[in-house]
Amino acid sequence: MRKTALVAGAAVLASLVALLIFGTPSGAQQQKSTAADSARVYVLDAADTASLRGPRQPIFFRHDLHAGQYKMECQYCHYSVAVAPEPGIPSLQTCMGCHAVVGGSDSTNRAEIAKLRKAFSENKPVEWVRIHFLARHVHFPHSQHIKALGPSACATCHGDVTRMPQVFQVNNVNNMGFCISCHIERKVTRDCTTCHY
Amino acid sequence: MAVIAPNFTITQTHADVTRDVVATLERPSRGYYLALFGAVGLFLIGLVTFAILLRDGLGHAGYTPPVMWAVYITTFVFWVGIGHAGTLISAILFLFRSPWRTAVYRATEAMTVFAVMTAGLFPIIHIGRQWIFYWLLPYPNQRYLWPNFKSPLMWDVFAISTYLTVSTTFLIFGLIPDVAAVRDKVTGWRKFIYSQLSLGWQGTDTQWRHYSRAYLYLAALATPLVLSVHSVVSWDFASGIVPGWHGTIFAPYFVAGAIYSGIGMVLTLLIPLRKSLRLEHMITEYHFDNLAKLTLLTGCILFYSYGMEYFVAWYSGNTFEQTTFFLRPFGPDWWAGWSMIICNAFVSQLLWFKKIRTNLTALFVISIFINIGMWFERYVIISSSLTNDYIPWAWDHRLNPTWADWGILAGSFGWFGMYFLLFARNFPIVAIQEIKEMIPMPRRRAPGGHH
Amino acid sequence: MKMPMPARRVVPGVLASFEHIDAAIDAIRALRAGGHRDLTVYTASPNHEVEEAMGHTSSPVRLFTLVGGLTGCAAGFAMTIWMSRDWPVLVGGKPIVSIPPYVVIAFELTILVGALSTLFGVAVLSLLKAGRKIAYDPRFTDDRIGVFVAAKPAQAPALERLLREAGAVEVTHAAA
Amino acid sequence: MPEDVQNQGIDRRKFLTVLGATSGGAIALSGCSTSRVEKLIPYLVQSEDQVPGVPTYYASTCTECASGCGVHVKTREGRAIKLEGNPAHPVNRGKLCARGQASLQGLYNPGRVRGPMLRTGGTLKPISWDDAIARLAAEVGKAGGRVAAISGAGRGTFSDLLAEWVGAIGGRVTRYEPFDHEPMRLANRQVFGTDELPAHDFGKARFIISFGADFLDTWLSPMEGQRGFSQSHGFSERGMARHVYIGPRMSMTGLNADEWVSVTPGSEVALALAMANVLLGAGGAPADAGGLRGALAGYTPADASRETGLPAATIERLAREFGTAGPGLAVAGGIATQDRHAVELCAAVNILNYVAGNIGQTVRFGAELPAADGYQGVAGLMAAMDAGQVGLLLVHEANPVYTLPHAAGFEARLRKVPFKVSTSLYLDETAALCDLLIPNLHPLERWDDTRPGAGLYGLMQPVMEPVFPTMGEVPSVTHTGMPGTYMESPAAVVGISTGDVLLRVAKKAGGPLSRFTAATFEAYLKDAWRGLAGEQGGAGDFDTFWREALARGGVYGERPVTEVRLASGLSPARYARPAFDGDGEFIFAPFPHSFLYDGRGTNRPWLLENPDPVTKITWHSWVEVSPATARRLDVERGEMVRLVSPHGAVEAPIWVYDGLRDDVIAMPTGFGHTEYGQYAKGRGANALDLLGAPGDTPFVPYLSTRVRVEKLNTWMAVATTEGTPRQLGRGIAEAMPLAAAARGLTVKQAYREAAGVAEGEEHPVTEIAAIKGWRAEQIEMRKLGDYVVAQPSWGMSIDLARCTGCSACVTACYAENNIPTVGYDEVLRGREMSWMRIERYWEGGEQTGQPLQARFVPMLCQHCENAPCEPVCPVYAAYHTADGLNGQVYNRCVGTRYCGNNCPYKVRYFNWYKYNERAFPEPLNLQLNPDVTVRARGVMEKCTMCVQRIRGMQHQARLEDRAIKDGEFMTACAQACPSDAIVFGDMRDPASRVARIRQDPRGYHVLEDLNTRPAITYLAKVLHGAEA
Repeated sequence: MRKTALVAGAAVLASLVALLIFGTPSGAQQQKSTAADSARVYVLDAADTASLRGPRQPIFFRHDLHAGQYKMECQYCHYSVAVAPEPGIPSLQTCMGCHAVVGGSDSTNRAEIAKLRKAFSENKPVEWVRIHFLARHVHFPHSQHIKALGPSACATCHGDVTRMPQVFQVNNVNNMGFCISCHIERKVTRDCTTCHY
Repeated sequence: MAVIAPNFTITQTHADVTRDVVATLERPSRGYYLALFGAVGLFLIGLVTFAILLRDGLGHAGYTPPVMWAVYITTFVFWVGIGHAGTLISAILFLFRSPWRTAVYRATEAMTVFAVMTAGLFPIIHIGRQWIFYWLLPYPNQRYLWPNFKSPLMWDVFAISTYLTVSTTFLIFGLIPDVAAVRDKVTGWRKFIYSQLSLGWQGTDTQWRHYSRAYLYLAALATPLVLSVHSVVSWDFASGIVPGWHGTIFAPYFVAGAIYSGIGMVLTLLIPLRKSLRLEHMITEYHFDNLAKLTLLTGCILFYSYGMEYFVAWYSGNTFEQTTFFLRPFGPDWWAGWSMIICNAFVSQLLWFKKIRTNLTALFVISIFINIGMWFERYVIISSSLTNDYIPWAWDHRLNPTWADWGILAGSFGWFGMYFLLFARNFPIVAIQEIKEMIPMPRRRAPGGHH
Repeated sequence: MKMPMPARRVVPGVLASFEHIDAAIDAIRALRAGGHRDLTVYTASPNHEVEEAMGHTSSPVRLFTLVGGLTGCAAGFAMTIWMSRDWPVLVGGKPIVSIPPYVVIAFELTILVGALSTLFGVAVLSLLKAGRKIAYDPRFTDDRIGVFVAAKPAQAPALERLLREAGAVEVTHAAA
Repeated sequence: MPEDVQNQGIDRRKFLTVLGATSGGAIALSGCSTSRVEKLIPYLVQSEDQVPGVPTYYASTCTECASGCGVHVKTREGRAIKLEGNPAHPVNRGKLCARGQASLQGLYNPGRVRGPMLRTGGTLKPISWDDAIARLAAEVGKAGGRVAAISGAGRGTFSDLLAEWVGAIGGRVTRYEPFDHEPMRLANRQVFGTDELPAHDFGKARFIISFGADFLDTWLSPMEGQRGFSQSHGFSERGMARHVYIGPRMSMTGLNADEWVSVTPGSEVALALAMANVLLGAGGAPADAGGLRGALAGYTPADASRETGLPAATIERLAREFGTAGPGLAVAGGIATQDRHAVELCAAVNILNYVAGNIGQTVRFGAELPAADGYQGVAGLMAAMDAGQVGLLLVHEANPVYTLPHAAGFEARLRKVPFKVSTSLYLDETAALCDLLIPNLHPLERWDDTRPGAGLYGLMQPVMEPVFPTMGEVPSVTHTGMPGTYMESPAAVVGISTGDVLLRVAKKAGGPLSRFTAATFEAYLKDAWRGLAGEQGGAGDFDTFWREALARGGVYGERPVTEVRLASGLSPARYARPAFDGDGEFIFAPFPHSFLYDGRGTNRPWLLENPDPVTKITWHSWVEVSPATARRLDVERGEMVRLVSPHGAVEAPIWVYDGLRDDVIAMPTGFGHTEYGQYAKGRGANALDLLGAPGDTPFVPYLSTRVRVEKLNTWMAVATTEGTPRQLGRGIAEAMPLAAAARGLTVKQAYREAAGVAEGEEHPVTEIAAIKGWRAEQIEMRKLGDYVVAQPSWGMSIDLARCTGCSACVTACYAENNIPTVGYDEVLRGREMSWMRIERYWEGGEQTGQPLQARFVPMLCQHCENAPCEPVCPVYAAYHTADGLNGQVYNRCVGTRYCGNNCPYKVRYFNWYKYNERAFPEPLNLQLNPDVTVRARGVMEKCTMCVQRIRGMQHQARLEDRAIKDGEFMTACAQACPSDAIVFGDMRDPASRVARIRQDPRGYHVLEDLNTRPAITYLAKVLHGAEA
């Protein structure tokens, strides 16, 4: 209990300092994607893929190619993001829509696309490693945010994937401050039951 | 030979005082070790119980909704209450310059600190998700969230932590000169330890000058604090709408009760302590007589409060209040209701007789009754009020405590006893410098003579 | 409050220890009359005659208490009010900012900060002279009364005589 | 958890594990750990009706009882998560009872048989589907013609197939249903020359008299009963129908009656006939009823009074009221009155209805409600078994070993049958004795249909893949989902239903069976429906017909009404007192448990924890005795007793009940399973063990034994949720006389009038003004942040004049909000989590000498404007939303529980243990609603007014740039309520239904004087005046 008392004292003073000096409390810093990631050339060889940030996916799918170079709409694959709480992960059928024909430009691409075709023919789903995993007591309706911020708002939370050969977490979406700061900025509701129920 | 009060004189010299008190720090008896091990054992029981609660949830305890608070909060209030006597004696009586406090105040103040340390654990033990208790503190966090200062429980957080901090510093502050005195008597590694703890005290005129001032102000600050703390605790209940809680007299009623229970505990601790530490000539009948009188006074206030509660319930014409207060003595938990009334209101009335006030055995027995009675007071206030409130359909789920409740209760006594025993053996349990202050310094010629 | 103090300067002077308070007082008076201002008196418990003889005024520590208390009170209100406005949450149909409950917080902080700053005050004030090492005798915390007068070795014999006359039972010389 | 959507449709194991994490809300709550690696598994082929995070609804039909309600199955990411009523369905009109909703726990029941099993060396061992089918074919061959089948009352294409199939190989199917309406059919044949079951229009009746028929909870078609009853008996400007209940025990239906008339058990016949007689005398009876005069002459009220122990005056009064109140309706045949003369009783009631001219009015023949063969069928089957004519018995949707009285000796005979096959989904008592288990699919997993009545054809479609991958595979097919668009099946894999099994066996066995050529049962079903399409004129384009049928959940035509006349020369048999077995001093009245019914519900925690509407007992069986009896026997609540009849003995704890005759002892059915899964096995005692074998009667006479009571001097804690069942004048469930309500008085005014107190202001004007000013000021000071803009204010009204206490809302709440069931021990400590509870307060009764009456009041979070629970929370976990909800933020809650103490309504529930882990053993966790956080231990929870539905609707509206329409969505409880007592909406919108209802003078708030200003308004119950 002595501990509590000390913590209490400290916290009180800390918050006082916080409010007297800054006016708003600190916290909720978000890591920004580094310049290194953003400036990447589209041609990669196996060597430098190892150095990329983010988890390695079963198939080396490159957002920077699809969304960046070929300028494909996010919603082409994440089909339900504008109409449903969930963005939707493209079915392999969607991939095959192109890759039944498109076989890949260089050897690395061809290898990856081969994996895809194999999975499809064998009815084996691809187990993508999840990057953004929102805690289960938070409800984040994607459709509402797309509606409010426009179809290209994805980057607000997910970072600029058009420059990511391999997707990584730019913002800690489980950091409540990350959501709140935005809600404060845009003067939208901060009611708890907007997200928690 | 100093006459402090008509029936109290001190025969020792300064040197005797130092000697006797330092003597209490010498190699302890077997009884002491038994007591200490007992305390540690109880504490371990509590620890294990808590571990189980952490693993499975609070379900093991005897909560029977709608009784959402039970033995843990009862014990919390009990220990907070205990604390109050200490501060009363050390601070309030200091301001009143009451001569008899000096011999006992160190012990009671130590009791205060450890009682509050114990009490402070309970809010944490009793909440559903103990590991995030710190969410009750207003610290800047990434969620941008602040606690709700309108909640009585937040007042509690502040009251209890303030009380703990202030009474702790008050105790340590008072100890400094005595630790120095001990330092100058002992040798070897103990000398080293004590000289570290004495913070370089030498008793120079400058030190005394600031020290005695500061002590006065600390006492002056502690006085309103002690009154406020239990008022705040009482508002934990009084600001709820539960019939039996929602009373305006709660604050004074609780403060009186707190001091009452505190003195009870002081008696329970001092009577054996004085014997085992051979301090009979320092803590005398005179002191116990005064303590007993204080008990009697607060006991009478309690008596009045009890009566008032029932009267108001009847007079209000409020059916909810009336039901609750009818069921206290005549409901299914009548035994708790009566043990509260008898132990507190009636037993204390025995202290009208000087024979009993000065008979230590009697006092000791009475003090035990007081402890039990005051625990039950909180038990009754909490459980009986919650068992039968507004919606009859939710009634008849009576609180029936389980091993988990008793385990934690025992643990709290162990935790408290452990600290108190350790303190009693390693620090002057009687305030050396204040006793000396009462004994006039030796003079060459009769006082007043000048040349 | 214990501060590490490297290289404390030993103050040269004479240390006398008394068994009787009036003797000590006489000595103090005599010394002060003799123009010796740099005295240190050791007693086991606070003593008014000594204070008086030394001509002490009441300690400035109370200022710390006052300022601390006021700060605490202000902080209490500032914190509660600002925090409830920072993220307004409606509970029980009460006003978002409702002062009465906040009084409790403010009060507790008044006491807390007041008490802590008092201690701080004592620490600061009693450290003013901590830079110097003055001769000391363990018995001073028991029953002896000590009077130390800072003086050059040359004056020592005269002072010793003076002190013994006043009734010192023991006189030692402290050299730098 | 919605993140797991993509797990659908492919990797079943993954599916289970990840969804298993659903109930791991614990992890989620105790901190947002993102450390664990989550996999995203996409659909291989995207099915267009599955939008992740958006529910898809499929129409289907409920098969929990024979009345065949239409349901909408709410599916998310391809798994059913809730059953709701189908508004288009004429039987239930969008409502659904507790039992129907709990069908979901039948689907996800841990006790399900996960694949075919064969008895080898005494124990059942799993085998492959092919082996199972091969074995069955072989056995069919071996048995030659000596094949028989026993099935439930369900009537549809499958039962036709089964009948044909068994018939083809020379056997016959016995359709047996416990608590069947055999006496009614026999009586109808006797009186009207038809043995069908008519439909009853309770909505039209102005005077309902029920001879032990529990039409609100278990009898015939409860949902129709509920709806009709609330129409006629719910208070409206048309006044209020009267309801008289006659029977030895006040069931839930009885508690909703205005008057309980208890007559000597078995003498109801005399009463009915005497009433008919009086009516005849009064005239106005149909002409051809005259023939009855002679027959009825012997039944004067005086005679009847002798038999029934009722004053003759009462009998005449009842008769007169029944005749004059407008269209009346008399019903009979609940099992509590099913004595050896049940047929005579039903006949007498038929006559009564006929004489009163109700036939064709409130009693409509031609509806052809489904009925089974009655006990004769079983008797025949058992005879065949004895004669060794049964070499192979196929048991389908029947559990005769449990549901027949033991004395009937079915079990012994079954053991003698060489080869026994069960298609039961669960290992019930009968299945446990079978040699081969070929579990059927759950109705939500399979193709099927049902014919709940003339003109009604309900369809069932696989709304999801089989819960257990072991359920085999047949080629996927196309069908339509609720939105009405043509699309891929949500079930990429459809399991093997019993229909498929029969067809496959037919192929293997050949011979007479070779005529069944359909490849799958779905094909067979479609063929059958082609025929129907022809009748319905949809033959032209069958696909469209089929698609629409699937979208609507079936084809619902008008119910035909056929004219019936009295059978010529009808003369009711001479009334004689029915005989009772044994010489015990009490008549034993078993009654069907409102939720467990004949015991088929006992493996579903929702139904076990939903308190019985009358006694509020959960999780175990009990024995009801009247207070007088209790005194005489010197027994008390919870004391264990043994009931002994000539045929057996059972032990159960005592429950003292005012609504029971002194000479009767009652006990619920449905307990005492010896198999049937972890929840049912060994729970309580089976009341049917006390019954004898039906000898002379063609039906099971449930009220036919006398019992003796033996004290055991042991006690058992009774897990009832009832605290103190009296209101102590606290005005929680208010009521007012019909007269006062009709004059539009408020509850207070009605009280004052009754007490003769003059109308007067309770507070001085100045005070009121002061309070008003102060309040306005307070409200001003609230306007900060989110609270500046005016928003809707969600509210609810509950009409106690309509609420029957059926507890459908409770189960709906459990289903919608992932409420854990806590079990017997925790209920004992008052820790049940039901966010919504039905409090049942007694008025009058034994103690007071007044007739016993019940007041049901659904108690849930009142969402107070001045909520006492909110300010005491130190962390704002309980707070008030800008749209008037009392929000509870689980993940912010630290569990100080002060809110629970400070809630005057006691509607906050705390997670004392990790209920979220205990309550949903796999695969029950698949039923969890992904839109609602699963609460971890240590947090407080309570009714949120289905905030997830509110937010969902708001999102939808925002996407479509429109405002929310009133009634467009509602809370789960309001949606389920069969009597439409609960109305939800925006109080701030003056046009909304709830806003209007809140203006009703009958409206009041519970504990109004606390000034909590609840968002829930109750409308006082309305009582028939002194004439009752």
